[in-house]
Amino acid sequence: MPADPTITPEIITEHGLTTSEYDRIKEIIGRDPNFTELGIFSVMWSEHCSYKNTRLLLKNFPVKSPRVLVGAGEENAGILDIGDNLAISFKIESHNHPSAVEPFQGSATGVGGIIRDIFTMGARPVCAINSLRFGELSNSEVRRLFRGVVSGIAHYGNCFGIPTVAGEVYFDKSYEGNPLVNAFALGVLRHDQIARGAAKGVGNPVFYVGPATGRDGLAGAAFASQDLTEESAEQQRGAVQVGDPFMEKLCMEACLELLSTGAVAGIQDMGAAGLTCSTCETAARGGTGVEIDLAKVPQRSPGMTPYEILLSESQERMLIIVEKGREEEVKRIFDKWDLPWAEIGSVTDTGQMVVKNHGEVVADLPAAKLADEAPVYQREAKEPSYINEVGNFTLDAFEDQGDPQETLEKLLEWPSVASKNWVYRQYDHMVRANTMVNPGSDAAVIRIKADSVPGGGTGEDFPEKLIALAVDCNAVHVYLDPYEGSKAAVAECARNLACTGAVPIGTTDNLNFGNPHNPELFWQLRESVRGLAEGCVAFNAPVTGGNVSLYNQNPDGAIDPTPTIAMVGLVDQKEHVTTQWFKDEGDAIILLGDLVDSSDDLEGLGGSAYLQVIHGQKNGSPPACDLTTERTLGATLLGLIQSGLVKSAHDCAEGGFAVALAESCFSELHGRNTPCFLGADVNLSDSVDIRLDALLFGESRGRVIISCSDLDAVKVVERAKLMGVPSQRIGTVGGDQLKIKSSRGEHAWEIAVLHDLWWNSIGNAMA
Amino acid sequence: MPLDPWALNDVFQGELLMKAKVIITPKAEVLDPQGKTVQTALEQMGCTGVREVRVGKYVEVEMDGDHDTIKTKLSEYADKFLANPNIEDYRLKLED
Amino acid sequence: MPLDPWALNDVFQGELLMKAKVIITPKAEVLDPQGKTVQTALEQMGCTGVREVRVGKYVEVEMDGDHDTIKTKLSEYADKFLANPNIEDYRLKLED
Amino acid sequence: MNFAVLQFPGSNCDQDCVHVLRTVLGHSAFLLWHKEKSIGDADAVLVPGGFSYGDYLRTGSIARFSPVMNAVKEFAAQGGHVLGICNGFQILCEAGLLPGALIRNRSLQFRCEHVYLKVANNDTPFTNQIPEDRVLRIPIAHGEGNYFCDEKTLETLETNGQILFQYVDRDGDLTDHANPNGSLKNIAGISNVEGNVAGMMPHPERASELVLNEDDGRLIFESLLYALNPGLTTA
Ligand SMILES: Nc1ncnc2c1ncn2[C@@H]1O[C@H](COP(=O)(O)OP(=O)(O)O)[C@@H](O)[C@H]1O
Ligand SMILES: [Mg+2]
Repeated sequence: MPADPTITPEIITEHGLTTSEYDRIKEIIGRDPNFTELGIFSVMWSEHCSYKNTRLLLKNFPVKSPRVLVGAGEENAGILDIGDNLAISFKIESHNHPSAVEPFQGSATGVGGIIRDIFTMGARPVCAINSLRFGELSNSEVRRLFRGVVSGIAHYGNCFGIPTVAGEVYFDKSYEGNPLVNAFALGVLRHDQIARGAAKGVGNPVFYVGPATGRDGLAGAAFASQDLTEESAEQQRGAVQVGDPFMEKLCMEACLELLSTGAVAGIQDMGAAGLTCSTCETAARGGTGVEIDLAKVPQRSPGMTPYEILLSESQERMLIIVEKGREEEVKRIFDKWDLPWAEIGSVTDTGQMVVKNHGEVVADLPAAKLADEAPVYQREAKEPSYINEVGNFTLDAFEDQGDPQETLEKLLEWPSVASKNWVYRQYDHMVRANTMVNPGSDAAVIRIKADSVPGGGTGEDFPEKLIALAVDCNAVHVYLDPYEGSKAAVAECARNLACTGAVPIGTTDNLNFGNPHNPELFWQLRESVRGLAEGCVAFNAPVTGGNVSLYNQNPDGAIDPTPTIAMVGLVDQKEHVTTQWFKDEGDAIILLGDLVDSSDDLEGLGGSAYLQVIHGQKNGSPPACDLTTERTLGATLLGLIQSGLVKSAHDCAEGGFAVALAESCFSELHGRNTPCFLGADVNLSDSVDIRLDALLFGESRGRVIISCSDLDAVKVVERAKLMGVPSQRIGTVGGDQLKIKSSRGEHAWEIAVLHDLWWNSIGNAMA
Repeated sequence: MPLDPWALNDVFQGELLMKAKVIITPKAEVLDPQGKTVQTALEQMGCTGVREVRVGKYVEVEMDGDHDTIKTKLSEYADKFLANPNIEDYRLKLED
Repeated sequence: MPLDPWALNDVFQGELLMKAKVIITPKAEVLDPQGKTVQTALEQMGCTGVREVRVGKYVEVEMDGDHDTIKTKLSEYADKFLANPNIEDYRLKLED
Repeated sequence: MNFAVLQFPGSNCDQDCVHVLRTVLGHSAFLLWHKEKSIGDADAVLVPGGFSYGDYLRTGSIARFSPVMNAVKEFAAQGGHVLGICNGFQILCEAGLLPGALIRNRSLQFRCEHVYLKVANNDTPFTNQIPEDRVLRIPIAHGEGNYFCDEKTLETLETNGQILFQYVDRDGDLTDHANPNGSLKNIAGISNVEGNVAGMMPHPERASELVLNEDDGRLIFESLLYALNPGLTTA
């Protein structure tokens, strides 16, 4: 075994620690750390584990509601009460840099990591969603990453047996070389099944379960906490983590079985910073100490140093603190599932994390200080110069479109707007037999039944629950106005839930930004968090956890700031579940919300898909997002749905009114290669003072296209108005064309043609 | 389409046809869950004495050209396409 | 447990440690969608002259025992487990 | 009736089958761990979908050596009814209980979508309740569902009426477009010569309740129940 290097200023820098941080370490432990200890500090104090640059910002998020059983930051994931003694646990997490280096394994292990976070809480994972960003598909390297990431997610989720029920994918040059892979998982449990990641009970043995530790993913947390450069990527290439979903499935089943015995005092997955993070965090939470001996840790590669064993991010491993005297139960259950396990240490009362190797102490650090006393920074923020330019943008230079024919086709074909079936058909979205609304509508809906809870399905019963999920973020809008754009991301998520018949109950966010040391990028982050926080308050959907991924840049600069928002809602009754597709010939089409926001000089075209696709411009102030209006809209729509009046509901987002209307005309695929269409005949000729391009393709907020039976139309419009939501009947469902009459003329498209462009666009690009 | 072994006129038309083999294996330090699972399965079936199993891929390419050209060509494509350099090693073997 | 390359005393304890290779290929009459795709991809990338590609598996087994025992053992397991005779052929190769 | 639903490490549709049998159809069903050596008092065996042993090496190749499979073979030899779904179909082929093999989809991609199925033989324990000419709509979810067998086997399958389900389009026509994986003759499910063991790639258990938008899959379970006891009525 090679001797540890002596600590030099270079080594400290390589570990991503500043001189003052190093001084602080010395102050905390009262001496110089050895090399292993330095490694431990470096990962624990990385942005990924300590949130040192964002902790102060995150304090602004609302985190409480009567439903919150475990709040943000307390444990691996938050937990919300959903009634009848049931609860859900969910969280989103990024695996951006590993996916840039090795797309298949990077995304696969991202899924594996988030699933582990969920079952560590004692919950049975029941569905997954994801949010992805890539460069433009015309670039072959982008296609390689896209293909790899999607098949990696599919591989892990499908094999593990979790349905991937929703997601989003955008393509924009800013993500070239630095794709975003954000994976979300949700699990279900009873209130009394909540498990804790605390090392409780002095003298309790500490177990390691799962496959042997190798040199994979060495210091991945640190890697995620610096700019993605050719050098850092190269370094990481030598240490790619390989996921084993089969192993994780066994590990989950065994852990859930073990948790039900009551023999577990604490449980924690080994995610970022592996053994290091799990031991010191459990000790910190338990207010105890932990002592382990690395010689007892199963090892895959010969001659691993303590430094390597502690910092390895080998996948599918768990740390379990067992009630003393009940070791046999652990062994019996893990043997049943043919899973490797080892007793590696015990809980102490010293408050220290003591790591030995063959009896010799290699690290001896105060656990609580290590976990909780990372430095906290208030970074400098400065409004970027481009913001001014954006504010000065006007439409004067662009002539209004006389003929929208081709524009709609181009928008539907634009990969960010086009159908994502090439992606979700690779994901098993139906396993566990709970998926009521499959990918393709505004939000997914799954039911929670007896076998969704750990140990469930053996007779006992509870009323079925319906959970809706959506993930959204229009990062171009966030780039152009981080505050408004971020509010809008939350509002869009909530709107998608409302369209599906759900009331939001909680949020998890993934802040994907650039380097926080750059004041302009930090400003984006600060403004964005401000918007997100207000949004979550408005919808009474507290943040229950999330993830921060900074340093997302390529040599050309930072990515568009991308605060991915995933929101979870409850549908009260199965009759309320609503999809976006028109249902019957002759139904009335009603628009809730104003056609165009009259206070917006750009009439909704700022930052729109239309400007990007047709005019090659990523510019203009995006439409403002009024949270009160959005909340009223959501409540009204929900009321209409619950009264049984609404047959379909679809919100307007990228591509505006025309795109949303077209999407409502394409049904969910009835079966393989078998689309169903229902056309629409819409009259907007009253809107004489609005530009035609803004009318059709503007992205003003707060608009939903619904359909209802002809007889109910008047009632729906009246009720909406009564609630303070502008609303009007704009047309009728039927035929095989999409017809829009405007003050400028009549426009018509064959639905089959539009569908073909929209449905096959990504598949064709990937062929 | 499988090659008709009797259609040797390809060769007589002045071109050479060779079979190249690319053996792709997971890198030594990379986890090979498949190999591990196969190893356990072998043991459980009673196949004793197995110390390690690694599972890789075997790609057989039949192509026109002489030894050297094929070697150069295939190495290039093995590097950038057939094998994933992040997690795999490969060996190229040509007939003869 | 992975083999420690320095722990050669295994061999000195009177046992032999050998590396066996099992090459598993799709039978000629079986459609090989992977091979077909690789072939198309190679062509699209500009790798000309490819006549056929077949993709199979490569299993490397390190096990204790002498040449003959290993050969007998592994043939048995290759027959009944490592390869599926309905769709695959295999070849067994022992070091030396 | 009482069903044994096998549970291998990596099975993940086991619970779904139990749910349909118990909650939807009102029969009893139990999970049978792969290390068990007997199928107990089960009236029929279901081999569920999933990724047994991670699908490593070949789908189903390791699961078929599990101790429980010997019991299943004995049960089948005595005429007991066995239905393999998806990974279960793959396992039954590997175990030699069904002819042929399931190889990689020709798209090389996993496919999860609804497909249409034609019932090629309505007179079997797995199809007897399905009206003639009825096109079923049931989801698939697999990466290796491309059915292959040699010509001679195919001939026997055809002559003996062993082909149960074929992928068709919505109108019931056998087209290449309707074939999601490249299967020979669009084969989606087959039985053994005796007719008591069957396998199919589509997932009837995911299409047995209208809340999941489709209940055509129920007909397959109802057929099996009828075969086990024609006097039974289902919930
Ligand atoms: N990566 C993905 N995985 C699964 N489903 C996806 C993915 N990307 C998009 N979808 C699904 O496609 C549909 C359309 O997505 P999107 O255009 O983002 O919808 P919206 O604009 O309503 O938010 C949604 O049902 C979404 O869940
Ligand atoms: Mg939407």
